[in-house]
Amino acid sequence: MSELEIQATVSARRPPRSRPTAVEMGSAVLAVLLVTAAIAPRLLAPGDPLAIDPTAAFGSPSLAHWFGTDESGRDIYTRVVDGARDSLLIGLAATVIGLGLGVVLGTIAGTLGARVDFTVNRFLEVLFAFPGLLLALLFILVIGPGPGTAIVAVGLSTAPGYARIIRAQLLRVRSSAFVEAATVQGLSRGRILTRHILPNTLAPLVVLGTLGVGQAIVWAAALSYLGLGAQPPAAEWGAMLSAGRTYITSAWWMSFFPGLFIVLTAVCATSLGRSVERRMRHA
Amino acid sequence: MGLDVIDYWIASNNATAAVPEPSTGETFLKRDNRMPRPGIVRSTPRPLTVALAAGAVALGLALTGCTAGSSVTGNDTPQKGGTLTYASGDAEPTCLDPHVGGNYPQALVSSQFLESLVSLDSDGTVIPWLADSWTVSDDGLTWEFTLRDGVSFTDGTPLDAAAVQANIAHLQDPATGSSTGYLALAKVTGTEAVSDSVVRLTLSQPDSALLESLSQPWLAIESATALERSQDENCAAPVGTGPFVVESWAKQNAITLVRNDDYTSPPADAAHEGAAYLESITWRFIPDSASRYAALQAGEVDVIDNAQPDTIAQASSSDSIVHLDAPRPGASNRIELNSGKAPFDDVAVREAFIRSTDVDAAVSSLFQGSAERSYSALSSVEPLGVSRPDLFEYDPDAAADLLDAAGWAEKDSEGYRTKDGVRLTVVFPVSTNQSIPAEQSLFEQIQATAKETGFDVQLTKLDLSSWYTALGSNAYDAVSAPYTKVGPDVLRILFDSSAIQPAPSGYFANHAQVNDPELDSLLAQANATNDADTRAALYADAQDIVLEGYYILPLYDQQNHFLLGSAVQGARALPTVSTPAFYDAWLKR
Amino acid sequence: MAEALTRVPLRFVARRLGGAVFVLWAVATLTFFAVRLIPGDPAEAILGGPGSQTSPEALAAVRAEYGLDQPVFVQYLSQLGRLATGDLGRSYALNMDVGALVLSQLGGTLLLAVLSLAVAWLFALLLATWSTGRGRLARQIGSGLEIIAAALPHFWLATTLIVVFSVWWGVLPPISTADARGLVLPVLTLAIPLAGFLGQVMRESLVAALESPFVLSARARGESERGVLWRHALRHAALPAISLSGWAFGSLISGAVIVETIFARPGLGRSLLNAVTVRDVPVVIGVVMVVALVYILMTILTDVASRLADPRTASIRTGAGG
Amino acid sequence: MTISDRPASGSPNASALRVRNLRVGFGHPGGDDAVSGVSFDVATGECLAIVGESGSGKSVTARSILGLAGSTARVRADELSLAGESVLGLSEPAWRRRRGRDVGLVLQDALASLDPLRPIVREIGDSLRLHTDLDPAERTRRVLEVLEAAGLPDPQLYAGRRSGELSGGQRQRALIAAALALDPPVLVADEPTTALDVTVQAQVLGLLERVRARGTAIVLISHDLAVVSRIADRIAVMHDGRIVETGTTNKVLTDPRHPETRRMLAAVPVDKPRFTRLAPATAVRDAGPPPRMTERPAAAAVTAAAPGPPAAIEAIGLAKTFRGPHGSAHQAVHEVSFRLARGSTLGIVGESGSGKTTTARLVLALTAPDAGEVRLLGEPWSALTEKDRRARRPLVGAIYQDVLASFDPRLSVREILQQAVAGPTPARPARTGSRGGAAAVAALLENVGLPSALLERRPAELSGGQRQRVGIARALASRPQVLICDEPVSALDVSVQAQVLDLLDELQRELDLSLLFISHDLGVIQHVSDEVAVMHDGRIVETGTATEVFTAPAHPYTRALLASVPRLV
Repeated sequence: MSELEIQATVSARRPPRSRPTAVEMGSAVLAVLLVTAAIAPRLLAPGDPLAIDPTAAFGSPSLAHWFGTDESGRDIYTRVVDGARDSLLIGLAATVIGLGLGVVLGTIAGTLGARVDFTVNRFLEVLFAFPGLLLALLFILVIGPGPGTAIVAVGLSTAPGYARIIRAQLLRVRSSAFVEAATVQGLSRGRILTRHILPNTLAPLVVLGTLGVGQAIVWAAALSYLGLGAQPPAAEWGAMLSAGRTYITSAWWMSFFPGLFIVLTAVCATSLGRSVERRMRHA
Repeated sequence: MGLDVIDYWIASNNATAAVPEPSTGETFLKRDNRMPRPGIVRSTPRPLTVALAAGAVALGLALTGCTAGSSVTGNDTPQKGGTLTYASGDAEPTCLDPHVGGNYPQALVSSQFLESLVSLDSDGTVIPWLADSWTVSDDGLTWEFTLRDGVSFTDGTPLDAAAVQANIAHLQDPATGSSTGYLALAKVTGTEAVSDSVVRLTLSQPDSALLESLSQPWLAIESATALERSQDENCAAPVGTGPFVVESWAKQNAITLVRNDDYTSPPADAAHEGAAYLESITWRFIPDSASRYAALQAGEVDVIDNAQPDTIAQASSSDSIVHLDAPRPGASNRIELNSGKAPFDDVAVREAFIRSTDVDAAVSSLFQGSAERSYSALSSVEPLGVSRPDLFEYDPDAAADLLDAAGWAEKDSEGYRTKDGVRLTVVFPVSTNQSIPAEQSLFEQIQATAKETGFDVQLTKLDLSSWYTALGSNAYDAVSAPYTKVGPDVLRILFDSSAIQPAPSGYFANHAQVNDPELDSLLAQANATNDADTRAALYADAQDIVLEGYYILPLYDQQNHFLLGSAVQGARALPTVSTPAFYDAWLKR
Repeated sequence: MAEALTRVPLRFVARRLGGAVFVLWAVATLTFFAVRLIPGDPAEAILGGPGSQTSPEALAAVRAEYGLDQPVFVQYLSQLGRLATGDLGRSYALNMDVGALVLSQLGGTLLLAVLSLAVAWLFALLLATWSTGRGRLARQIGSGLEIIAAALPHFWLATTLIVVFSVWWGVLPPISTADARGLVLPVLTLAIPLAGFLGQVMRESLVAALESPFVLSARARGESERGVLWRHALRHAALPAISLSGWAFGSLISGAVIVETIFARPGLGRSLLNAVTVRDVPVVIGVVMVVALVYILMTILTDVASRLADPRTASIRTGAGG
Repeated sequence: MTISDRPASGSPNASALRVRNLRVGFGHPGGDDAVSGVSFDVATGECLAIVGESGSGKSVTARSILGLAGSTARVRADELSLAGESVLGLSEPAWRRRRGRDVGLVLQDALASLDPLRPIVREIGDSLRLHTDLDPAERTRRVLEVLEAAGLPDPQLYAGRRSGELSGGQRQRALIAAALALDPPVLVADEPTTALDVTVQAQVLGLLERVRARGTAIVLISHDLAVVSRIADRIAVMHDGRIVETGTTNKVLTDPRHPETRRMLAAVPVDKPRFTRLAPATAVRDAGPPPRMTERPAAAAVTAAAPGPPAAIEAIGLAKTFRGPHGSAHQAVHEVSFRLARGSTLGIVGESGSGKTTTARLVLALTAPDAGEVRLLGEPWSALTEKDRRARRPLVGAIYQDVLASFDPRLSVREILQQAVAGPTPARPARTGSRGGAAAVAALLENVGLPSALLERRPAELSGGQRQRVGIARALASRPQVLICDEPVSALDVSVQAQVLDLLDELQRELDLSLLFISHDLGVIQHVSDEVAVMHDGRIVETGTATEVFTAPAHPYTRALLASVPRLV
């Protein structure tokens, strides 16, 4: 079981609730802000995230610098806003890779017969024996560190989880009563696959993807934190947090705000994913 | 990541490239005390030497050991007993015997239980340690060391000529896998036990750096009996003559060192005689700098190394933490510009780059007073260092003119200069293992200021092996690599043209790819002469060539800061490679 | 129905152990061939990396010593043979037996993981029991706390805990100590996010159980709310969390990479990170193998526990992946 | 020990339970009450049945008696007393002391009503633990006694098992035993026999009868008049939160006053001759001529050449064995042969596990038989490959028990029906064929009596009856000749069941359909079938016309089944 599977299981059990909760409302607002930051960071923070000002280094949060300044006098608020693009992009790209691999593996396992299913399953089992970060570290060991590697590594280590959810979903849909009903109606296997099985299998991927982006951002940040991710002076949150940690005893804001936004983004993604899922279920 | 500083002490493969030049006389070097030596700094942000009572400095052939003053800062009477906990941010050594390999983390810990034939005092003068005295023949090819009387290794075997022979053989045995010590002894071709207490070394060529080399912890003298054990055993618990003994080593956790009650061989500049005050030392490895400092604050540890600039600044305003600034010898920390390929094959572009980087402002803001800007190729503790502030002034206008003249007049849409459609790009791989965070931030600021002039500095953080690979494949325009060695001979390792070509292993030290026959010749002569003034002059000329050629952008000394809990008294850094020494230390609790 | 009496048949355990051997073999094979792809000469890595002095003779000697001059397939077979006898080889960088290294580091990591798992369980249970049956607001607070906890990155949480508990308040050491105090912050760091995950699962099934007819029946018998919770609902809430514990253990070992480094604890995670940084392939393989083994054993254990706890588990999910 | 007769405490007609003007509301105060003004008494040794459709408020009433209407419920009453003591406004701890001791509760689904993780000895023993000082050994002994009294033979064998390891009947007995452990004077039984097989249902009713006979007051909640009529002394009919009619069982059954009561009585299919309407006409569908559905698929013509009218479905020697995960084999169907004559209805009746559903799947060719063959309209059917069969699939429609699950959750009613109209090989995508498709969809919807306003809804948003109508409409879309109905009404209330049965009946006559009707409910089978096959343990033990089978059963099993059928007395 993976974090995603937990998230998926949890949301499946959640009772319907039509009125959006405070968390959902907050998440929606935050999501709009994050996407704005990613697309047009200058709208939210007009400054230059790379502009150094050594004389203003280590400034604590103030009216001029809401989140304080870093060791080079850069404005942390501007950098956090600017970092949304990189962090979201990394999260999205890793999720797309993980989800893509998961879809391929899961669909292969779920459609190509028992023997293929068995083989893919064993393969997934083996991948599962490398818990999360281990798989990512091993991949980085082989390919070498860097932002691209980090994305692929995170994607790769989430893929088995996706694959298993997709396979299970595929099998559930395939053996569902409505697929039987379609058979009784005389629909061909191909039409059943394309009209019923695949849409019903893949629709939850939107939810999975949303849930996954949050986790992927946390993971990618962990790799950046270990020095295996984004490159300077990129304002990627994990890298900022890692850099800020050095000064934790004298300038807590340097690591606090990037970390806060990693957490907020993950919370936002989880909460939105669940609410989308609920609404899809009851649409 | 947590491994803030892993200063792998890297050995060059080019040490043997010396110009044969017979030298005469056996003058030992005495220099002016231009720069402060490592000293204790209490509650002040600026390095300040305190109570440096220089001991007698021995000159000439016959030399007797003297007790030097020490840098004890407390006024109280030393108390015996107690366990000092030391927290190292350096990588945990893989072998405690510094003969094997030979890097700085090994030097840090082995200084507590191993001792060398000679040491340096705070002026950089060679002083006796395990060797009471030494002579050198006129041709500089034969050295005789007279060993101190009554010294035993902690396994009970005596320190004698045979033991020294065994150590040199051990260092020169390829099976040992020594790199640092092996290089330092490159010119030593034979050893002979003249008597029990006199050992003779025969050299193939004169080596003015021999005594400095022998003072390094990587050439410490170990028990011959112990060296005969398997390498695994020897790595786990080397046996020396030092004030402490390795009791146990729990990997990735701590090394436990206990007092050697029979200790008799303090260096000439130690503060007391007899056994150490401390009962034991717990030597821990805490890679995360924030945790390390927090542990010191919380009183969980007594001493930390690799202190970060902000914590040093904090410590200076705190009564409970004392700062010990001990810059390492050898090269200064500098950015080397790859003159072997475009764009830095053009001296004007190199100068333009140097002129367009505002290092002073960055150093003062990032290091908060804990580091002083360097304008020299050598560490400030190297007496022969030449400092040329005039060459490194921040002058973006001059830089722009230089670039315009050099053909980099166009600017692209992002504001970077171009020439024939090629962007003025500086690829700058950064080893996360060798550059502390503040230094990485410094590079980012250099990146930002250089951008204003039109340089596209591309910083890439790499782990050590990827970084080596980038260097080996000449895929860099600028790089910063630390190099620690006692004495100015380090210049030969870093700038001799023979050090451009990678060795079969891929490593080379001349990252600036300086290829200047005149420089090669100056360095070879300096290595071969035993005349102090000649040597100093030769090294001064050599440094001028390097600095005026804008091959390097000096930053500051190799940072080596220790923070001590207020209970720790009498600790100091050894003047050789600035490793901490706890022989005189005691705990005032 | 008689099958239920032999809920954990030996055959089941045997089949799972067989599966475990397969997975270990596959892990070994995968890592063996993966590390072939690492650029650079392993012999150089053994001799201390590209920065060290390596003569062709020394390289040749090392290649012969480590069997690197053999064809890949022969190396693979001999590696398998060694692994089968429990020999994990020799570290390139640490100059010691990987088996001995891993053994010396395993205890610390296991202690950390087991304690964290227990504490996470405790937190999740407390939060789940507190937030159910207290109305919509409590439920939302509980659920919000769980989502936030689950989103906390270990490295950030560790830093925050150190700042608060060690730097500001000075009550807990930021590093490992000989006594148990040094365990508190690392365990909290690992347990809090995990408690978020476990709590989500637990609370949802707790709510489901509390709304189920058997709870109504119990209430109709005069059972108190506490009795309903402890005798009925919590067991049901625990079931999914039990089957998650295998996964949780894996994620804890992942987390140990960061936590052990920050808190200066000896352990497998720190060994792995060091080994990856210096490309110490045998240590990487050794740690991966041991982690895989521990993970598989944990999954089998949790499956057996699930089976014991829940007689309805007619057929256990197949696969060591749990 | 057996359950002893209750010592006569007070007069024989003493009111064990008295409810006056009970009002229960949920949500906003001032909103509609789920129960408004319900009053009744139950005397010692009396059984009062509260009967009503889903949502009539009967369960809320029942739970209010135990103070279990839920934390969000606002319960008010003029009087609510158990054994003469008012329980109105009791604190929760005070309620707890009474529950189980003064009043017991039996719920519908025994599988879910006993904690599946605990052995039943513990579940039953809980009442004793909570209300007595008995030590564990004594409790166990008492539990065994109660289990035995509840008619569970060999209680020692079963006491250690959990609910999942018991059969349906055993479970229900255990549940009743749990409620009776302390012999409470009042027992509330909420749909205690729903979803049980008839024979088990009869046994459970018998047990309740015995409980009543020795002096316990029983409140029996059900939607099925026939079930309660057997043991209820009096019946209260609930509708929209009120009791619309009360009276002795005999009076209510023979002389119903309220239209709701009459409707419920009419809806009971048992002993109603075939083609009798069970529901008022307006409830089925709007009046008006049924749309003409004259064209038949060409496949029907092929059968013309066969000598004599071929059977719509002919099953010959069907057998099917399933392999369990551990190599165990379960033979679901043995040697099953039957013949469904064209235009008629064949009812297959049997209890759970008798092989009915497997038979349905074999007939639908969703499962291949191990032996034997199914022929459709005289042509091979099960022997065909799926590819060949596909063209003939439109001849066979299917209606399912869990109709909601048989709809793709992504599709609206319109899309479901469009797809069904388009058939297996649409000449063009359904989108472009909207005109012809839309007309056909509208006709189908009208046919099953659904308003077109429902077209854009998804099945999940419909009521149970509406869903089943959509299911029927879908089955009819391909203009089939044969309909396979697998428990089509089992999940429905009796009154909705009546409407659906009426609809099927009408459609059969209009469209000349042949129906294979599978159910566990003998009443339904008796009402809808021309011929009946009784299945038991995977075999057909008896076949015949409905009249033959129901009036003169030949096989002992059939006789046992018939004896168990709840009838309106």
